Amino acid sequence: MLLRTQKLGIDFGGLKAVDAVDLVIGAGAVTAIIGPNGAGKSTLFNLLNGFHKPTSGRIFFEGDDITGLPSHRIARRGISRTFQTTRLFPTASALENVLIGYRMHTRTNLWDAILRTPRARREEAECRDRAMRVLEFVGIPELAPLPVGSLPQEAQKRVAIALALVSQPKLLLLDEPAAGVNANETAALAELIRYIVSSGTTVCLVEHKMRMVMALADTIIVLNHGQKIAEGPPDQICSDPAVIEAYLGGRRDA
Amino acid sequence: MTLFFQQLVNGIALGSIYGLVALGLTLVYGVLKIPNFAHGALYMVGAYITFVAAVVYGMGYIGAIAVAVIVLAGIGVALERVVFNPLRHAPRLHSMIAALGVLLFLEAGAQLAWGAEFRRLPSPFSGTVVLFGLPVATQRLLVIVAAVAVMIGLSLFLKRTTTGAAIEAMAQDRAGALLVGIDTRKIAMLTFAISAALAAFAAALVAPLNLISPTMGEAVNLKAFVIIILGGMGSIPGAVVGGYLLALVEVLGGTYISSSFSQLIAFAVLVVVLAFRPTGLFTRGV
Amino acid sequence: MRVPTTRILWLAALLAALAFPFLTDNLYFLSIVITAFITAIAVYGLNVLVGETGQLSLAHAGFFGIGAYTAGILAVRFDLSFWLALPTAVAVTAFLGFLVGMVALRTRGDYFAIFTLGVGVVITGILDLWEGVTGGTDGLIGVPPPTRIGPLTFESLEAQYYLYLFCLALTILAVRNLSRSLVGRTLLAIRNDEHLAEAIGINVGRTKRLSFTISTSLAGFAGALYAPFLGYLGPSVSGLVMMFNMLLYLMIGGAASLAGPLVGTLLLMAATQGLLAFEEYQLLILGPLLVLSIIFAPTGIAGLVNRIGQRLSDRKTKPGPSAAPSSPSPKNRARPSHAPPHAEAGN
Amino acid sequence: MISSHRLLALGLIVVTVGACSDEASEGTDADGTEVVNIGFSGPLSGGAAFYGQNVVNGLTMAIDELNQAGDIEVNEQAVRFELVTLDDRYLPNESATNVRRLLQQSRTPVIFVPHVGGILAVQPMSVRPPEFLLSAYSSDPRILEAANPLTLMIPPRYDGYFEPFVGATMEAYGNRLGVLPTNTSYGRAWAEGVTEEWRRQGGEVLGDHSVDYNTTTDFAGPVTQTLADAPDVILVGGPSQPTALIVHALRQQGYEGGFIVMDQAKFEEMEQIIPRTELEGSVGVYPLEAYTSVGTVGFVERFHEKFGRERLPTSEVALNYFGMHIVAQAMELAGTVADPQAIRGQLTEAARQLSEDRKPYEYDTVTKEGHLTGDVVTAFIQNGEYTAIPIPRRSGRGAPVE
Repeated sequence: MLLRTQKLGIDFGGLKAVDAVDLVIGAGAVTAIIGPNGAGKSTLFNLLNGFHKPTSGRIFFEGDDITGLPSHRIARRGISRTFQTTRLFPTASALENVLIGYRMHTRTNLWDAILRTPRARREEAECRDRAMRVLEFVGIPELAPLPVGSLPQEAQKRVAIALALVSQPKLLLLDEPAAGVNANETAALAELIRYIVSSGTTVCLVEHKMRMVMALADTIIVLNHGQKIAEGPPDQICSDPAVIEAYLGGRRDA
Repeated sequence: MTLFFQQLVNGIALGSIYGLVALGLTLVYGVLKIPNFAHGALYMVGAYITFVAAVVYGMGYIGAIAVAVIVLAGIGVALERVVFNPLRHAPRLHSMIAALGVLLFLEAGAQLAWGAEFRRLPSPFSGTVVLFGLPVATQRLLVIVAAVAVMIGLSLFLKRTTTGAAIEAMAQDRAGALLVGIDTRKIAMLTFAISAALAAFAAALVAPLNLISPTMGEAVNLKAFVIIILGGMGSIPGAVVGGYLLALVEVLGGTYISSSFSQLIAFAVLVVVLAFRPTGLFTRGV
Repeated sequence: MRVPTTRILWLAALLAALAFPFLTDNLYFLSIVITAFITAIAVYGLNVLVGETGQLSLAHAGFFGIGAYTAGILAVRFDLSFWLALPTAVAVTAFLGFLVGMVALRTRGDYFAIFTLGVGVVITGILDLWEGVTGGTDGLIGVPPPTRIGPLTFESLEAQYYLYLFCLALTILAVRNLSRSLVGRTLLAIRNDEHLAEAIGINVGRTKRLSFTISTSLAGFAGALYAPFLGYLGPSVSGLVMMFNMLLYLMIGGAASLAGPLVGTLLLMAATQGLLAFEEYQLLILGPLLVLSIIFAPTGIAGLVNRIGQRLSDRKTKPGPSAAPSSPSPKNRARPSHAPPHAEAGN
Repeated sequence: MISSHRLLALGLIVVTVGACSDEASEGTDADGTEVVNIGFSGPLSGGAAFYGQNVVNGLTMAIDELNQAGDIEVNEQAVRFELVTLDDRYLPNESATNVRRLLQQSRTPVIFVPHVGGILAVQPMSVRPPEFLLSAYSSDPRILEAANPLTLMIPPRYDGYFEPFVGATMEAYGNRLGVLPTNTSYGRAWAEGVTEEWRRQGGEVLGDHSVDYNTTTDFAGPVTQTLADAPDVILVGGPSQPTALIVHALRQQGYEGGFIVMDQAKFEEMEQIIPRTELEGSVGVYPLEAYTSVGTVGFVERFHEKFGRERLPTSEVALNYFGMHIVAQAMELAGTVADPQAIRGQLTEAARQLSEDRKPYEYDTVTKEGHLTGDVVTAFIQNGEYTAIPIPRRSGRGAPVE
């Protein structure tokens, strides 16, 4: 068990976006979080990586209580994430976008930077090296020198994943990694996720594409109106009446 | 005690002006997310147009106000089209800097057109009335009554008409407004028109109490920013309440602390408030 | 092959700057260029915060004023040597910048801009009203020129010119090293997306405070050089006009570029001095110029030059068969043998 | 990076070499007549632009007269004057830059600066080569305290006004003084001087309510405060127009006492905004148009011919006009247009010799300290008429003559 939450909840001015959720993310597995629109999936991610401070409940990572830590400290503990919409620096190259992800493992300070000390140069080279290796890992080493803005959608997704991976996280949170890419590319991204897990990083993802989720996830957690309504392996979730009700009901509303 | 009540009236009159100017500023901010640093310059131009219409063309005071309001609405639209619309997808920083450019242009332009000397706008309401035993300048009363009427009118317009509702919708969510079929282009222009017209109206009301000069808008502009920050940027009741609050703090602070520092009070309040509430007084933190 | 070109350009600029006093005996030109050098240092400071970190501070001129007044007051009232007053002024400005930054950076975006606007007004107000120390509206009179150090004296304007040129060169070198380093990339990451930066483990709050402090230190450094050069200080050195000018120089020169602040400052200072006949209506031209440049050339002169340079070099490299196409499709490209399994799955 | 370090080293070497270089330059000539540039650095934009324009008008008028008459000859050569104006937006640091520019670009032997900040900022520059004569238009006594040998201070110093102003108003209205001047250091210095004198003459000084006349949106607040103490006389002053408004607001709230009006505000300009009845009981600078001497009448007439009837010939126009004529006369007497020391040396004689029609005021002396003085007259408005109050002459640097 890598991460565990206990009665985790947050409310925005009376609206309970996430309500007393208990969940467990097992090490080395793929956990998927699904649910209809507005179920609180992204808010849950924001709680896990510290963007939002929970109004109730606790979060434990590797047994330590990380509730209320600022997100950069949570990132340093080994939780990394991507965003629904890829937020990259369009005019910088893929390599330059990715290398900053290793920044938290470096110690270059202002004086190192201004005086270009050996440490500054060594760490810069190290960052570049790590970034290049991760770009190779996600399968796009040849795109390293190109500006990210000129890359196709799927390649940008890979750059974003590379950026999240370069810090060598223990847990990778992927927020709709396959949004906006076609079926072929979705399959390729699913392969990449499997490859990431096989190399030792635990993955938790929020995703709408059910076929991808079913094929990929070891455990699925279903949220509705901020509450966890089901949890289990894919085949069990498929036949869960509460889940079917939530999805059909949700669709009717929309 | 008389001093207190007299100062209260003065504060309310000043607050009415602050409120009107801040309203225009907060409207543009709320709808278009532009901190319009040129707003004070629009106020200044409004005063000059009133002056020209009243003194040069010999229109009545009321007629001159109407002319100024209409002309400034036009200038507001032009500003939106020429400057801010092309920048709507650019980083926020760019609109802010462009607004600074507009501010300097308008000030220099006013000096070219009307000279640097102080101008005085005569008002037919130059007398004094006695109110509960206090002598109050009629013009000051006019300021209060007219400003309150316009504030009420504006809020009715925003709440009760479909156009007003469209403005509010766009303030909430521009993309969403576009989806439900609101002509965001038209609303953006309208917002600027209303904002500039409000500035002109405020300037025309206050001009007979003070002097008109190319730099008259600078102090008011800074104060208006303080007000909308305090009131919550984009909040309409916030601008009105903030306007009165700041004016009262200034006038009473000037009375009971030191008049020298009264012009700095606004900024000191701003700095202190934001230090404790980084998103303003009346906004709910997210 | 563009890096050497850039270096040659910088070298040429430096040589020209070194030769300048020999080419003219006009002290007025010299003093304008010196003013531009000093202002450019402050603009480089503004660039760190606005250009690279993406935070619009309108208190920059205020910190310029604090640096200038600290150096001026130390020299006038305490007879402190320039070489002690200068570092003290920088330290004082940096410290105040750090304190203000702690509070100011709790706000974000537009709030930050307006908050710093308020800070700027308060600083000017204090310089104006604290008569006993600052000299009030009349200002501080009789700040002596830089005192001698070793064999070097700075009585003549030419000598001062080289001193200020040296300071500017030092600033550019430091800023260049900074922006190319991991620290500089960290700033850029924040400008690009604060949330993303936070999510990859960057302490955004601390880094922004660092950026703010660097920026104010440079403003203080420039201010502390300005005081002995001019010999006189008034509260307006920290005022809104100064603030606007710095912003104008930065945006027209090109934010987030190395040459931008210098090019913008030199060019616009020369232009404003050239608009002699239109003295009173300069702003009638500069205002719209700023608006137009924001709309049509948001990256400033440096951005334009870069774009042209890129296009030229693109044209040169395009015919080559080995050049990378501008929008490659990853699927068609050969993958290294150790590629992850999805490469096959994708086809 | 190695190259950068080398370059910096090279730069340092050049610093030492460059520091030794020298410059030399000489005056310019035109065909037949010699052209002499007269410098001006003052506010031509921003809040004080109108004031600056008035000063420029005074100088232009004098220069046009001199050029038209063509009667200034220096060393038997005809001289033509040209005015070079630079805007400093009332900012002393800009004045310093402008002065450098005037000296280098236009080689001006004389520079007019009409505000005390700018004057104090550039005074030290006047004695460094290239030297120049600083024509200072501000009534602040600190200009003389600097003991600068190349300054000509044109207007009467304001501290001479305190005693007669206080005496007249206290006698006429009573001994409670309200304080409501503008909040500049100039205004504060005035307030300090007047309140000190007021106490010395046995009066009571009420609360200080000075406000910034330029940035205050509505004066009602401080006006109400001042009146709450029931003053008999109120000290006001700043630019004429806002001063008039303050007087108006005070009258509107029922005030019936007198005013001490700082010399920055001019009655004739105030009367364009408010009726004279509201100024009843005010002491201040005597309006130029009320003078009846030949020089003044002629000046006023020529001014209106040149600039139209709506514009007012205020004292800043007249005194700078006057100053320019004295400087030109001194150049003729000194036999040089380029040596500020020599010109300065002839100022006293020039002021004495200047023909009556070029003297809008009865000032006839330039003191050792470089101050233009003479019989200064101020005005007390009583029963709607200007009554003259003479100011005693000063002898030298000390206190007013007793």
